[in-house]
Amino acid sequence: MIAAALTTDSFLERLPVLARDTVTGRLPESWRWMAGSLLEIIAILAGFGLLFAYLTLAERKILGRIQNRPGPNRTGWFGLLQPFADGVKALTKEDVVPAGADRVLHFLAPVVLVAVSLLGFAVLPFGRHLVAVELDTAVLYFFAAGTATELAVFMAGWASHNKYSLLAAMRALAQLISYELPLLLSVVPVVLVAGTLSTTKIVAAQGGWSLGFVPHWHVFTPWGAAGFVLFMVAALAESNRSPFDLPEAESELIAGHLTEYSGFKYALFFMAEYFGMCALSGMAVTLFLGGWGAPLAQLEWIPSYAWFTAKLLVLLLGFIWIRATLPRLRLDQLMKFAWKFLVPLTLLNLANAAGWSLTAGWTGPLQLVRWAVALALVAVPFVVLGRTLSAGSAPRTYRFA
Amino acid sequence: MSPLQGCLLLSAALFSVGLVIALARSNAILVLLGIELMLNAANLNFIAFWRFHSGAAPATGVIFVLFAIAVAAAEAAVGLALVIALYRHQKNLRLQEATRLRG
Amino acid sequence: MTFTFLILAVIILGSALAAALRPNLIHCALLLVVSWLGVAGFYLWAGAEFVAFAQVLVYVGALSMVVLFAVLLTRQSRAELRVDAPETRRAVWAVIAGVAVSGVIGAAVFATKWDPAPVTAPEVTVRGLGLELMGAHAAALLLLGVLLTAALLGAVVLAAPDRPEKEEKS
Amino acid sequence: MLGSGILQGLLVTAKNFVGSFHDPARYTTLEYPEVKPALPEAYRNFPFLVCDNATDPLGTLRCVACQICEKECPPQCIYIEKSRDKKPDATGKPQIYPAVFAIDTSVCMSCQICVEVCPFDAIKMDQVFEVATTDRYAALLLDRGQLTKPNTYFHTIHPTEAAEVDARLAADRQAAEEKARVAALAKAKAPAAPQAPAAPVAKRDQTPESAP
Repeated sequence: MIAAALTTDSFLERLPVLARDTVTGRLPESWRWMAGSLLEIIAILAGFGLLFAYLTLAERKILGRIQNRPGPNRTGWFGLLQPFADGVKALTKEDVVPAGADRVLHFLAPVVLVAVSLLGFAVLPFGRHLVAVELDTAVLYFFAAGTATELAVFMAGWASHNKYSLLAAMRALAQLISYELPLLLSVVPVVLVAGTLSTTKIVAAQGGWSLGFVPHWHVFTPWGAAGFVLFMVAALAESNRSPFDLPEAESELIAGHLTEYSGFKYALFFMAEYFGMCALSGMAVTLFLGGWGAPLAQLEWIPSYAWFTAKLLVLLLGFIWIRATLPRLRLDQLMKFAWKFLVPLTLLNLANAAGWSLTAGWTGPLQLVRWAVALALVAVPFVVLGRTLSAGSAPRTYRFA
Repeated sequence: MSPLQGCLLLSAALFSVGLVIALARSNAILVLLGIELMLNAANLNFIAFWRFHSGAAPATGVIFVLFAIAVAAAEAAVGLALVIALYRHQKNLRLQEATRLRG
Repeated sequence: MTFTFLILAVIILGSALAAALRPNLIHCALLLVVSWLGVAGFYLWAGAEFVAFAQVLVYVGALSMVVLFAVLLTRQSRAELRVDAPETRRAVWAVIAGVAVSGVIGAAVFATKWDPAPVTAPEVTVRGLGLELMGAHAAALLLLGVLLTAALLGAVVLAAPDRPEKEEKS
Repeated sequence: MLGSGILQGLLVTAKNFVGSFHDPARYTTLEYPEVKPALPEAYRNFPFLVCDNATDPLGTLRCVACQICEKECPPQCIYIEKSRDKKPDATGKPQIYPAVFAIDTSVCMSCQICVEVCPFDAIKMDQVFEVATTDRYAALLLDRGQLTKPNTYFHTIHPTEAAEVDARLAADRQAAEEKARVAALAKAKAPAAPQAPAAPVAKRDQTPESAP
């Protein structure tokens, strides 16, 4: 299947597959599958490992710039060696395990977390021919693989034998369960419209352009735009990023479930957070932003994996930007936001998408009606629910300010 | 031994372990988990028959398991709510002491 | 009888047995999660991908969380997590019952003459599964939805704390 | 509407991000070891001894070893030993000078009391802050040579105060010369006459004359 499509592509497009085939081609036939999988695993580990390293640096530099300071710039040229210095520091630090801790679980938690957060990358289509595992149920697999992170967070919090860690673990459980629902529900419309759970087919369904310049990405439909925003909000919460970083709220819980971790185990938690962020962003790109598709037909000569990387980086920068801007939510606000705002909106969005796919045949003036109804179904609930959500809390009058 | 027999034996063993947990442990949560294990053993059987036994419609076994998983989830939710209610009344989870319904 | 199946069987049964013996409630719950994961692995091995991921999603993602919440909500101190070892008499009877059940089933399994197994797994696509669910099994699906809603509401009603004035009456 | 505040906030941070690359008013960080901060004139830290002539710092110390600062110093970090001989000071008058003047900077709390009490404007506050050493004991005990800095340095760090001090000293010197001249005149005119009333001189001027 791949070979037939490959011949029509440009050299750059075929480059990763060709590189893999030259390596595996030297091996005996029976080993090729194994070697190919190993190469894919190594590529994902190396690629996202490097991305993780430089994402930490980018985050620190961008946060610095936003706060009027340069960020790390001492280690190497523009601080480019900083991630490696951090790595060396984490590796050489003492690994402290509290006396009352459950040693096995304390050790297992970061390992499980990193292992699980890496699983999701297997089904992300990084390029036209670049998907590690072609699964019929890829989307389901992705979210099933992500669920065990909650377990790992709980293990970390409980095994530390520390009240702050335990509190954070409980918070993390409550938060992750609450936001799993909108996360999954915001994906369902895409599955419904694309008619498949396979990530490659979802990307393929977003190929092509209408009017010659508007790509058929889901984000350019009313339900898709709403779904994308809802997905990203839920993804922020799922990856414990600010403003939903309650489990590791420094000001209240020291470092939450990370309190009793030091050295390399702490670095592993950090790594898992960034891997989770990357995986969810990659999923958002795949589901809503057309995956590896180019925005314009004239730009298709740029290889597909470059487009995927570019979109991924834009979303990751969005994560950092939001972190630099928004203050942390309170726990009750967090829960209220999930259950009274996100979940109803995602359910309505599902109905919206169903209506959209039912009216796919409408043309001419009926198309205008279709767009108007879909837009209203997004905007009206948002305004109404938003009003009830912020009732009594905004605009606020400060007594002592 | 055919694969089907192996699967059925595995499921029987899992069922027995679940039964032992449900009968021997006195903690209400553990009893519930034992029952959950027994449900899993039954699901294992469905899949085993679906895969290694010809005859049924192609998707029946899978759909049966899907329904069973959903029902198990509902059962567990209600069961754990009961456990919490029990805890509120008698301040522990020992099932031997939960005898108020005896009259 | 493949090597994979044997490993899965060891994981499933081993973690379940360990859960039966551990005194620590959290350890029991986590070991049972491993067992459930093993069952999901079995589904994968048998070729039922969709069920395997559904199993992980429901059991590891949701059920284990509910169990852990229940464990943490129903304890007063860390020491109480160590539930007492089963009484010997009950344990013996339980083991006898377990062995008897598996003995009866095992005997039945070996006594029955099974048809030869089909070589390939039945072809089930996600799309086909969805169509079947919404077609032939639509009524069951609706009933399931009703059941889940009822269970959710029931769980909330059961677990929600009594209102103070009600407590005074009783 | 819900979300408008979030968008506003995002706009603010984005503006700051872009502004930090071209707007010096937004990007205020100094990269310290390379770029030294411009200290405000009032900044002060650790005392130093003022000398009038940079080419002969120890010979032109204003300090006359009166030991007031040593007595007043709250943490008792100043140690002074008077000299046995006298040296001419800046005005040519023979004065005692400190044979040993040491400040333990590990004890000094930069309270400026020594500066306040000094009648000769001989000790002033410095602006140094890079005072870290690798030796806890000897390197932190500064002796006379290390403490002495010329008046021109004082002008560079505290120009306003230094100008005031110089003007005052010049006035004092002038007054002293005037007084000496008047006294010499009176002595020459009427040796038998009682002491002529002295010209009103500043109180600061009287103290050193009454001290010895």
